[in-house]
Amino acid sequence: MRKVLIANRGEIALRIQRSCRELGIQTVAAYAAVDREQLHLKFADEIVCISKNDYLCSENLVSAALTTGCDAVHPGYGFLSENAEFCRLVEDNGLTYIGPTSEQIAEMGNKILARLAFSALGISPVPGSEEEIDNLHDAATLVSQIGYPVVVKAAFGGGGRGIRIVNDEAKLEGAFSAAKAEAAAVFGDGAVYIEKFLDDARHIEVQIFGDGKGAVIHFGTRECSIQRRQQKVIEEAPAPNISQSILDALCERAVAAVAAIGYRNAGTLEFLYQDGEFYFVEMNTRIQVEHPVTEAITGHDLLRLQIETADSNLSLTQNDIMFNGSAIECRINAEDDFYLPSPGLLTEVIFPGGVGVRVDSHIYAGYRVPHQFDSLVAKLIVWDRDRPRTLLKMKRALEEMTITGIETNKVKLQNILAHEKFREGKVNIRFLDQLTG
Amino acid sequence: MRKVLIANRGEIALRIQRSCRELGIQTVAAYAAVDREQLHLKFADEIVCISKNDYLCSENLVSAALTTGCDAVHPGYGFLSENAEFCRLVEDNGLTYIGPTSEQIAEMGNKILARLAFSALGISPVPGSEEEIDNLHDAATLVSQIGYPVVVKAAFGGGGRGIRIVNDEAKLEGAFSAAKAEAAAVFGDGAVYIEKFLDDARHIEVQIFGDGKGAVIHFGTRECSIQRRQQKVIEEAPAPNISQSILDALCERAVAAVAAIGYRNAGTLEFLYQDGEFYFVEMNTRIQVEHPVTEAITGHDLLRLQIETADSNLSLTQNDIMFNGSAIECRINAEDDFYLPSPGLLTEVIFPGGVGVRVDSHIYAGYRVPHQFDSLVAKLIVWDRDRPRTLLKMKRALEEMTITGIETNKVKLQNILAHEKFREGKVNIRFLDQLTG
Amino acid sequence: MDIRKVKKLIELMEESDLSEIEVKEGEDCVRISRQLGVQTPATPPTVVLPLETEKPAATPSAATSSRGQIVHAPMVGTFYQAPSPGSPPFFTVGDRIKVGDVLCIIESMKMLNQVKSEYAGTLEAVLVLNEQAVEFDQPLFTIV
Amino acid sequence: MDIRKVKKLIELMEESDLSEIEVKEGEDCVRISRQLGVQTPATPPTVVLPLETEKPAATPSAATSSRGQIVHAPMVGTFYQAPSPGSPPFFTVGDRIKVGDVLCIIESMKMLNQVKSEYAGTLEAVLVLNEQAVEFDQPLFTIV
Repeated sequence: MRKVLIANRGEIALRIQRSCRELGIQTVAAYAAVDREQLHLKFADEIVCISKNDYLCSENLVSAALTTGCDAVHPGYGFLSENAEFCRLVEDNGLTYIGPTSEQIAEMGNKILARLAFSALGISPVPGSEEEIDNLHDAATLVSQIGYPVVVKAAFGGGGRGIRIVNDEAKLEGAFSAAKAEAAAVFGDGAVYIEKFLDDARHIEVQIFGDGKGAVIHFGTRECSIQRRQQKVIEEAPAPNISQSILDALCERAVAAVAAIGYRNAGTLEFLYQDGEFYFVEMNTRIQVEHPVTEAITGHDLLRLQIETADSNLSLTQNDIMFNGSAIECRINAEDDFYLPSPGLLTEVIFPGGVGVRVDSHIYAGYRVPHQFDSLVAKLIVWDRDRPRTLLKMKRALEEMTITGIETNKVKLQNILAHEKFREGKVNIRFLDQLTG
Repeated sequence: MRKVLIANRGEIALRIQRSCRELGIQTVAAYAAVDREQLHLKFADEIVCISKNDYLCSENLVSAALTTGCDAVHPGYGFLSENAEFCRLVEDNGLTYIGPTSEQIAEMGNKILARLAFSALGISPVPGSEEEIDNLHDAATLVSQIGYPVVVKAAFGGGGRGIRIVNDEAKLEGAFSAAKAEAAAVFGDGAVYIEKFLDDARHIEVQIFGDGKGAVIHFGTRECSIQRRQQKVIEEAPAPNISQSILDALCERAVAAVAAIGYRNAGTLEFLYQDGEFYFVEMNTRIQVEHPVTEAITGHDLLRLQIETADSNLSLTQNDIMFNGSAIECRINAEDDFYLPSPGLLTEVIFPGGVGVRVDSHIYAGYRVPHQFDSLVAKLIVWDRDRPRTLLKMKRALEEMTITGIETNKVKLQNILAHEKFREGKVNIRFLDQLTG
Repeated sequence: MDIRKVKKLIELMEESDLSEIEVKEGEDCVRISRQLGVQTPATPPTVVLPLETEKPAATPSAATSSRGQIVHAPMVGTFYQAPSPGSPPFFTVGDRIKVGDVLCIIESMKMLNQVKSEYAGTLEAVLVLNEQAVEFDQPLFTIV
Repeated sequence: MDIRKVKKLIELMEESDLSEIEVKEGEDCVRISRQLGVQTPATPPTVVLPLETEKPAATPSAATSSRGQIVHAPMVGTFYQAPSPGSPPFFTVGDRIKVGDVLCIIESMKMLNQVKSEYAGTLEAVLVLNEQAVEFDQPLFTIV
């Protein structure tokens, strides 16, 4: 690989830029016109404007890769990163897609198929329907088997959209129609399925890596239960308060299943964990926002590995992956006290530093946070030898985090970190929504 | 320990502040009036002005600790950190000195005594005099035994002052008088001694830690051969191109010797390495600028350990110290192309980030670098799994390092990193002076 | 005027709190200004006055925008001024343009996309070179 | 035109309160201007003396400095207004002060250090409380 098109923006674009540079690979930064002041554009070898204010223009992205002589495309996360058509367009134009194959993206993008596939491989999904539920009668029949509460989900969903929780029969019809309508509107396909709603579950995920030829390794677990409306806010590795042997067994099952489908590149299996059982939810076929906590406890650069694995075999075996200490990531968002976006000009930006502290961010004093995109402005990742020390370090680092000119969720993060339940590692995915109402 | 006075400035003051905060210890930042805008003052619990523009006023520092109710003092490095009288003043006022005892500082501060002490413990010093050389006749006699070139050094010296290299007999008299005069002027004591000058030596040092009761562990080696006029510029851990068994043996000998003197807290044994032999030079009785490279390869916070060890036993044994990967530190100095200081207002400060990158710095956009102090404005430390990867990462990180408003040594650092000899780890302590003339 | 000198001047300006720099060297003149209070030091200053910049063709567009119409690239790709290799260009400077005339072709992933004029007038300038890669919204032609 | 000359001019300007500099050398000309009063985000606030910002007690000193003399703490320690506990203070507001009079004691590491007046006049204000910790150069008294 010689030259990579970065088909994303913000911190992940800078992240990709950095790993390419360290590998001696040239970069072409694709950018929307409103994003001209992004930090990674200063370090890229070439830059190409591909739109006014979005990163969804597949043709312009691929064309930019071709006209600048790139041989590969990195999609980052979000935007087109789980879009099988974009991946196929990249493949069809003779470029290397840094990620799985378009078939793998398509299969895992259909949550119903993904549930079936993993179920067949011995990974139990959350109890629920085995196929699309396309009428209220079938919905009622299924619910009579699994019992309330249930959740109606879009088959092609993501990002917390097209989801309805139903607590009793009176609400089923309305929720079913609403979920179908939202699925059709947002994802272009009204297919939905129904799962048991686990009301005291933790979100635990397994980071895996495959070479597309059956070799698969894992990088351990992450806990991402601190979510607001299905959006992760704080993540950590490894998942606390679960015995190592149970986590090891989970990772081994995940590796076996992913090996069976010949998966290529980075992927994440998301599980709900309740009453001692893990239930498969979905597989993300891309690098994730929270990957740095895994890097912190393993010492491996997952972006680098994505690039290396895109056009050659895995250079690592499971024995090369050692786990050490505890890491936490806080997502610093440009938002006000009411979770509304807070774009604007940054007048002061001073990041925390010191041993075990990492900040991944594209912002700097004088940068204007645009209103068109996601509110993530920085990821603060800290590592220490054990979880109590890591919590203290995160507290210290958050105090130092200075961003003025916009509002951020810093105080909200501090409140979560100070919460007894969080400190004890005894939270579930409803913790934050219950805390904030 | 409840409250610590930080008797220093700049990045190390911030470093101390951070470790105290993570341990739940309050801090009092002592500052000179010209230093009011330093970053760590924003995070300290209390701040006390102790002088107009220096950090050498022992009485004001101790008095500040007493009036604010501190129970300990951290001296940092430089300034009073190796001043036995300051340490004694701290002790006499019932405060904990975070470092060795005043007797240990005094003994190691006299380089002639230190050479004798370690020689008696089986650590051979650089060949040379066993006592002060106070007349030219004795100097000539000694040199006739060890042969030219030799180096005349101040017994109480440090920081590269009071040192004269002599290549032949004709220069001995002049160099001897000049070194004595400089020693008397700079260190208040004209005592000098003479060592063989090793002309192809590398600077290798061993980080040790003792509890004052005979328990001592080491944290491996560092290579600091990249020096300009005895000032370190780039440091790394571990020392490259020396077999692990040789380095292990060195560390074990260092531990045994330091244990024999009952040394307390952090210390560094500096060696010259030439023709397969290590020669003891001196022991530094404080934390060093380059300690982060050791933190990077061991995962231990040495400042935290300094604080923890100051009033209790070592909580670690040698088996707790694991070594992993390779780390390099670049000192970013405010200086122009001719090594002249470049103080001034910082208009833009953007630090590199990402996996394995650490920046320890007290500067930020809008900060004015004062002209009164050392030119160090930031330490850039990178870690990766092996030295070649670490070199590539440092190259990437240096490219990203953006400091405008003053001049820095960034380009000079880049040139060193690009030099074949440095990349191969084949440098000696004369490398940089020979490169730059 | 060396473009590097202009670049250096812009850097100097960005590092300072200046609102304007003007440099005359004999016939040559550069004036660089920015609105403080609106823009910030980190944002690059506006460069006014026609001078030779790195993308020689792109800058005149700014100068002529007040009196002409600019045709921008609607997509990313390779710019072709003629319907096929060896053919004469669709239009050359001075030609009359009607609304709907094909001005050029942009090749994007083997697809040849015609770019048609939304304006009528005279082709005043072609701002990119034949077979040059163009980015989204890059000025291609001015029509007056 | 040497770019270093422009840089030097900018530096000169930044050190001054000028809004415009214009230099002509034969054919060559440089003009540099800035909008004063517009504060740029990256520029720090004007440098204020630390003691005047943080310590409420110190603020009066600034106000009175134009018409009186300020006695500053020569060391860090604990301020005592009287020679011993229970004794009356050395001086109270309104008293006449001669050069060399002991104004207060600062205790530093069990040592009692007398602070003597370098000024003659009337004690206008005592700026710190008895037994308060004082830092280096902290204003203690004003004498008019």
